[in-house]
Amino acid sequence: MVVISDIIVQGVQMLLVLLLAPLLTGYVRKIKARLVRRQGASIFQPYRDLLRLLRKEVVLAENASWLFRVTPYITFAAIWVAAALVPTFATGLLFNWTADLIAIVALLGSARFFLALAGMDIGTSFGGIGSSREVMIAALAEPAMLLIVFCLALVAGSTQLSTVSHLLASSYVGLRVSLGMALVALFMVAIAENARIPVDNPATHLELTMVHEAMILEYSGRHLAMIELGAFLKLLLYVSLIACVFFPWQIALYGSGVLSYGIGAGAYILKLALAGFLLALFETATAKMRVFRVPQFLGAALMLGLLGTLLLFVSRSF
Amino acid sequence: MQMHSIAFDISHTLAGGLVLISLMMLYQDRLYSLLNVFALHALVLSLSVAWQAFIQDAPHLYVTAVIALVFKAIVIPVALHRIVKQLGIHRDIESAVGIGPTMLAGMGLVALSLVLMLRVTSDADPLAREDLAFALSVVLLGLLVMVTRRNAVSQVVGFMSLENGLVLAATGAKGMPLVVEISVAFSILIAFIVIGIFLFRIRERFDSVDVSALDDFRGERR
Amino acid sequence: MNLSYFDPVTAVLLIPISSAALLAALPGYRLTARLNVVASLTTFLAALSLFVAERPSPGPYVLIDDLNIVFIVLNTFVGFTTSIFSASYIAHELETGRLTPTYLRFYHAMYQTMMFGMNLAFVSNNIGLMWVAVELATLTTVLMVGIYRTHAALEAAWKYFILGSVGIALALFGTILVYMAARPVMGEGQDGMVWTLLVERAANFDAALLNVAFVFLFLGYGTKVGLAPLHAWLPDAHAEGPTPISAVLSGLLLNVALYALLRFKILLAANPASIAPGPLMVTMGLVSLIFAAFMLYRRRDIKRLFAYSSIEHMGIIVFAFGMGGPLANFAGLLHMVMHSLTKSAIFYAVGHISQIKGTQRISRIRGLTVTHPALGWGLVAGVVAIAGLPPLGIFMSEFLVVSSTFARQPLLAIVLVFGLLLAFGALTLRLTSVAFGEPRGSAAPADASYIPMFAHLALVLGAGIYLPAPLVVWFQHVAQLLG
Amino acid sequence: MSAVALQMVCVAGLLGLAALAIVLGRSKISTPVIYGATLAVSVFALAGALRSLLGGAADATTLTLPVGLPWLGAHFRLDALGSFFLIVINLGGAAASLYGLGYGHHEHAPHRVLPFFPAFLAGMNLVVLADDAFSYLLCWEFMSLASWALVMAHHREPGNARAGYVYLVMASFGTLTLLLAFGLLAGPAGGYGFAAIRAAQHTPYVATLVLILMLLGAGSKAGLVPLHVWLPLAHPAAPSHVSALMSGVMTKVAIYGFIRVMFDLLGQPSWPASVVVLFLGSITAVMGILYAMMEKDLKRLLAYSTIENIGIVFASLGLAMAFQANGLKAAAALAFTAALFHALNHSFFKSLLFFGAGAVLTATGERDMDRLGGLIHRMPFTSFVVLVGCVAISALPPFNGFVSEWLIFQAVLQSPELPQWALKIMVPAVGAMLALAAALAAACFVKTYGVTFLGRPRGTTAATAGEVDRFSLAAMFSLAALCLLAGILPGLVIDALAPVASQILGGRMPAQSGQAWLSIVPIAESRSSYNGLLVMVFITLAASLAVYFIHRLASHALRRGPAWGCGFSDATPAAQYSSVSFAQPIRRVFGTLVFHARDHVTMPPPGDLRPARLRIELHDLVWNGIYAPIASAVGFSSTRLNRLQFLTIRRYLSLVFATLVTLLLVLAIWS
Repeated sequence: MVVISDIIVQGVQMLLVLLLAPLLTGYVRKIKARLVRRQGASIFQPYRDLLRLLRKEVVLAENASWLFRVTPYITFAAIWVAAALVPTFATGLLFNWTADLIAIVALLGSARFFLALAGMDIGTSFGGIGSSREVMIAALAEPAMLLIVFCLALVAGSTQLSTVSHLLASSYVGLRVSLGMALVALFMVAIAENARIPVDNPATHLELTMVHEAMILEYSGRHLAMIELGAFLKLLLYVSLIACVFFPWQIALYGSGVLSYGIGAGAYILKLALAGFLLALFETATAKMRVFRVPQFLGAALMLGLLGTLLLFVSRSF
Repeated sequence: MQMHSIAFDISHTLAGGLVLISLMMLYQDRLYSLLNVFALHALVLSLSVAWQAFIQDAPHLYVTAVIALVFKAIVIPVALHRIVKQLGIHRDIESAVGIGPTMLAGMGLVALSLVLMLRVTSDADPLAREDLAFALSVVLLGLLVMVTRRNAVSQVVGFMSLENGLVLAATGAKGMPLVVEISVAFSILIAFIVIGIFLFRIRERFDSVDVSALDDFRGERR
Repeated sequence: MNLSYFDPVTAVLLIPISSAALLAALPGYRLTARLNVVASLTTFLAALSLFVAERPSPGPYVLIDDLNIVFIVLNTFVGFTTSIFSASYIAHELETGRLTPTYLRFYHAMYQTMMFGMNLAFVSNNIGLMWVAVELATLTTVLMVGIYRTHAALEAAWKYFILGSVGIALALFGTILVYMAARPVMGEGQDGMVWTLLVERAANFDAALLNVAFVFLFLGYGTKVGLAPLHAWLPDAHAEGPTPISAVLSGLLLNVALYALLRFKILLAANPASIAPGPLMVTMGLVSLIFAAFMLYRRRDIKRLFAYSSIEHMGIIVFAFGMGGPLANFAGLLHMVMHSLTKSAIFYAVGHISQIKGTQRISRIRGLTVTHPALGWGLVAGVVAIAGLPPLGIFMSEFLVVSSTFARQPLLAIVLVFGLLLAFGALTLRLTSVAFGEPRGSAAPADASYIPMFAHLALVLGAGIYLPAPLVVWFQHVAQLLG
Repeated sequence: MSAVALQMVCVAGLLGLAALAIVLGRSKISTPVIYGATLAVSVFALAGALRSLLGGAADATTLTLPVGLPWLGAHFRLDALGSFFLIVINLGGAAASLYGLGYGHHEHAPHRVLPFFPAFLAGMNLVVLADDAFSYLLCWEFMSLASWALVMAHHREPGNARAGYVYLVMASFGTLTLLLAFGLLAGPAGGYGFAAIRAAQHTPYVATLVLILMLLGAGSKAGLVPLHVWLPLAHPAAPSHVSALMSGVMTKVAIYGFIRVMFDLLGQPSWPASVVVLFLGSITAVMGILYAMMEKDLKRLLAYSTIENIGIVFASLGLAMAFQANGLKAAAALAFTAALFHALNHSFFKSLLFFGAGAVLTATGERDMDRLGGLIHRMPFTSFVVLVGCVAISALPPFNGFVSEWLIFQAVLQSPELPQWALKIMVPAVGAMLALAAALAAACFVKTYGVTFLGRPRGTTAATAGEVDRFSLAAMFSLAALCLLAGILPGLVIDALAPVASQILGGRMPAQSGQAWLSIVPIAESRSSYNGLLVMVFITLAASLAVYFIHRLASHALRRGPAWGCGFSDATPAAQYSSVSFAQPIRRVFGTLVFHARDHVTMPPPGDLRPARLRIELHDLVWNGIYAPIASAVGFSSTRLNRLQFLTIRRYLSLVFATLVTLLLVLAIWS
């Protein structure tokens, strides 16, 4: 019985993220458009894009290898699994213990790995630009991410997201400087990982400034759809990660009733909306930076993470 | 006892004389005079050896004395004279180190040998002790001559005076076996050297017939 | 000869000297070469019989004890293998006309005389006699170094001769001093020079005299051991003489001088009041090691290279004996034996190589393992051994020296290791250029005699892995003897 | 027959094979015979080692042979630690032999490889088995010597002679330092047996010295920065299956030596020591992978990445030391197990990758990645397994590389338990360094795989390459399978490693076999857990689900056309991103600091048809800073001293004279 419900909850979450992901992106785009006084496309535009892409034929470069064709699915799968493991509206999901936060980061890493390979596969210089810059950014983002994880683990005594949010939600941890730092750092990392302004511009059409877009330049049709969906999922994942770790309010604790699940879901939607709005606000407020300013940006995140950790030691030692 | 002290004095004088002559060698700056001084050196040596033979009544030492007299005091110097003539070695010795420093060094060496030998507990009979002190200084002075003189002939002379020191020590050591054999062996050695000098036409130094060829034949700069 | 009257000691002395006379008389190359081999073999067998034959009680002139048996057997063995090598080597020299039959006759006679001199030095119980024997051996080698009559050879011989004679003189003076120190105790005459008696009563000798004596002996015999800075004669003598002589020089003559040193070290050790010779030997050993190691880097002549490596190893050995103690002494003995075998093996290889390539210049010899696999790999094995790599014998001795030293004198051990590494670097640098790479120089097939080289290497390998227990016990005993 | 005796028999067999190889020489049959036999022996030894590790290897078996040091004899011992490393060695050996069965046919000088290959394996086995200082060092140096001979196998190729030389000198340096260490441990009495050393009490002074010496000795063999310089020269110079052995296995033997001495012989480690090890390890990890990132030679890149992995292992060992020094058994066991696990994994995927490099080499004759490309079309199987290797070494789930790194991070997360402030503050930084190294590794292997196998061929040889023989493929596939298995069933490996940990540390990780769904739990489930199997299953499910729906709903239409590339479709293959250009962003970020990297662009004036040129200068600071000065110092002093060769006899005499007078003076003054 319990197992059944667990499976149901897990399944609900997986579907939920899959469905909500494009919506979030569309929502963010909409807000951005409104903030610059444009009408903007409807927030359901991403769904339409996906469907259109799915209907279109795939144009494949002559020397594209099997890897190029497999990558979209692998990427999508990895990100989806990762997203499914992050508690969104409820903790104690059935498969939470299959992977902790580090593993989730690593899953995203493997998605990126294959995408970067795909960028190299056709053998155009743009793919190379994209891949090389993507891996550079990732190389800087991952240590920062690990330090954030470290900071959280010090507070919650675990890297198990479910446990973390459970703990932060239930017991009163108190407001900590280092958590704040970790939040800022995580936000910066999320910006970088999701190729948002100021690190990268998802909507750019100037190739030389592209990172993520350049990498997938050769993709079309259903492959592109998969990749796009993956990107949407990734954004959602990071938002819900921030939400479940730092703002776990009203998240349904394991084994609580259907009602609380409903409340959790509602709260989750609200969080998404808020986060999306803030993201859009931030993006419109800032300008894209040069690629080689990114290291400083992420270096700052790294420093924040380290500082947070050390501060924790200090505060713990008393 | 009386006899002993006289014996002691005489042999002491002779040995001291050897040291003195070695020092004289140090400040010779002409080949012929050096050779003459060396002849004198050998003569004094033979005298002291003979005296040792007398007081130790060890007749075999007379052989050594005779060898010293005939071979070193007469044959070798003459031979060297002729070599100098034949090879046309110019007469004055150019020394690596100036005469003055050499003399000082010589003094220092004598002092050193005295210091070393006077540590010897005197139950070794004084005669032997003094003798050894002088012998040691003669040896060191001989080496000094070899080291400071650039000229082959004078280096031979230095070596021979060194060897005189050895003979002095050997004969001073009462009842030491093989002394004669050793002196003979050394005379042969010296003969070899002299012949070698003559054979290889060595003018300036022991090293080589001509200086320029020197480096080639270290096999390294070929 | 009737075995009951067979006396190994006389045999070891008599066979070489008589065959020397014979060889001087006999004409013809083949015969003399063969005879040379036979004589060396019989000498070796006689030396082996020293084990079984009951030892003569130490007389005024002859002494057989554990220490010198090691040396004698090693000496005669290497003499034997070298004579085999020399046969094939000299044949080639005759073809190329570098040597004429008359000189050859002289050569073989001298070879045996040298063996005689060395054996005499080993067996002699009388320090005067030992001195005479060492000098005899030296003079014969002088003559053989100069045998090619080339300017270089003559010069090398001359240098060897002069420095040698000075060494002779110093050693003799030391000997006299020892006698003087002994006389008050031993009384006059023969006894004052008989080593066994000296050691028995050394405790009452005059310490100050003994000290001075040891300084002279150390320098005198040290000149022959080739300790820096007394080494000057050694590289040229090795490089310019015939290669068998280089092998004998490195493998044997150095040991003779070393043996003399050890005898006097024991003598000094027996006298508590005298200075300990250890520090002196350790210092000189390290100086020689490091100096030779540096010199190895600039060598262009392959024989000179290995001559310097001999200096280096003599340094190690003297260091080990200077450190003293059972482990270090054992290591020193082992190292000496291994070095003799290895170094002569290397010279066998080098001799053939330089004959084939017609040069001793390292830069003109390349890729030996390609053109002459046997010689090339033999050389590689030899250098690997001499550089102290396992599983060959020298590794064991170096292991013992270094580890035992580090526990007692860390700083010394570090200096030692530094020197070892330095020498290793130089040797392997040359090895890689000579044995590997694009072949250079003539690839003519070698009519070489590989048996001696590989026999030595096999022995070294065996010793590195397994030392027979009796040998070990015996070495340990000798090590205790050395104090 | 005791386990150790069994192993010794295998070793004897290997040595016999070496002798046989010498006898066979260049004959045709020698290659299959030797490699086949080594394969058989290695598998046999592997089985024995597995049995002794899994079948309660807590009780060590010993064997004494009457060889080696006479009064000591050669002691051999097989315990849990030894068994584990024997597994690593013989697994690598078996794989290399299998690979060699095919690869060996392309060998133009088999008589220079075949005798030393079994000898090398034997040497490595012996090092692990040796139980006294002398035999240990003897086997250690024998191993180095055999591998040196293998490095010199292709001695005619330019640079190999130098590689061999540097390798040999560094190896001998390492051996001498180990020799000093053992001399110190054995003490003046010369108790060289490991049992005696274990029993003896060691003062902190000794412990410190031994740590330094071990870091120098074992570190130089393992390739710790700055002692790594020989590694990227020597490993690529050898034939590829030997490179695999050297990188994948021999470095592990060095790690074994470090563990044996620091954890086993020396007893309780001290925490300052762990600081040193942590520092060196993390520096090595980052430096190694940065070097690799800058490299364009395929095999040398792999060698540098070996340095990185060694750094990771050492950092993890440092953690273990830190925990052990503070008596935190569980955490120590975690870090230690992670280290061993990573060592094992590295032996898997590094061998695999070197095999792949060898396959590329045989197919194209190229090691320079910038002349390769597009091999995925020509060598499908090779490129597939190499992809597996790249994913594994980049520490990405669900493969094995990730698991060990995950365990290491878990150990890092235990650092708050440590009382010392230095460690508290250091360990997170080390964790960040390791994460950086892992991310850079991913970047590096994207570059490696992307440039070598993807894109369009940059040269004719790459365009006409063909798939390699089936033995090589078999070896590579088996290793790839192992990478996956160890990744999805890590619990088994961890449990297998438990006896080692408990033998060395006296503590172990919680048993994983009991966990539901075969997931692994380093400390407690509430803390953290990972389940490779389920992740694997989920990904496959999700992917297949996606595929299914896509193919149900979406259009199947597919058209091949020229690459778009924003219009530059007909660009020449030379216009692709090369390894150098791929590394450019990371070079911009790290290179200026680490390599003093400078890019010089010479842009011709407008209208000039000459191509623009980009010149990149990199400086190996370690070499320029440490080794070049030493070399020049030696050269200088030897040149100076060499003047003594050219003196006149009179000068020589004065040397003698001076010595005499000095000694006499000393005598006069002292005595």
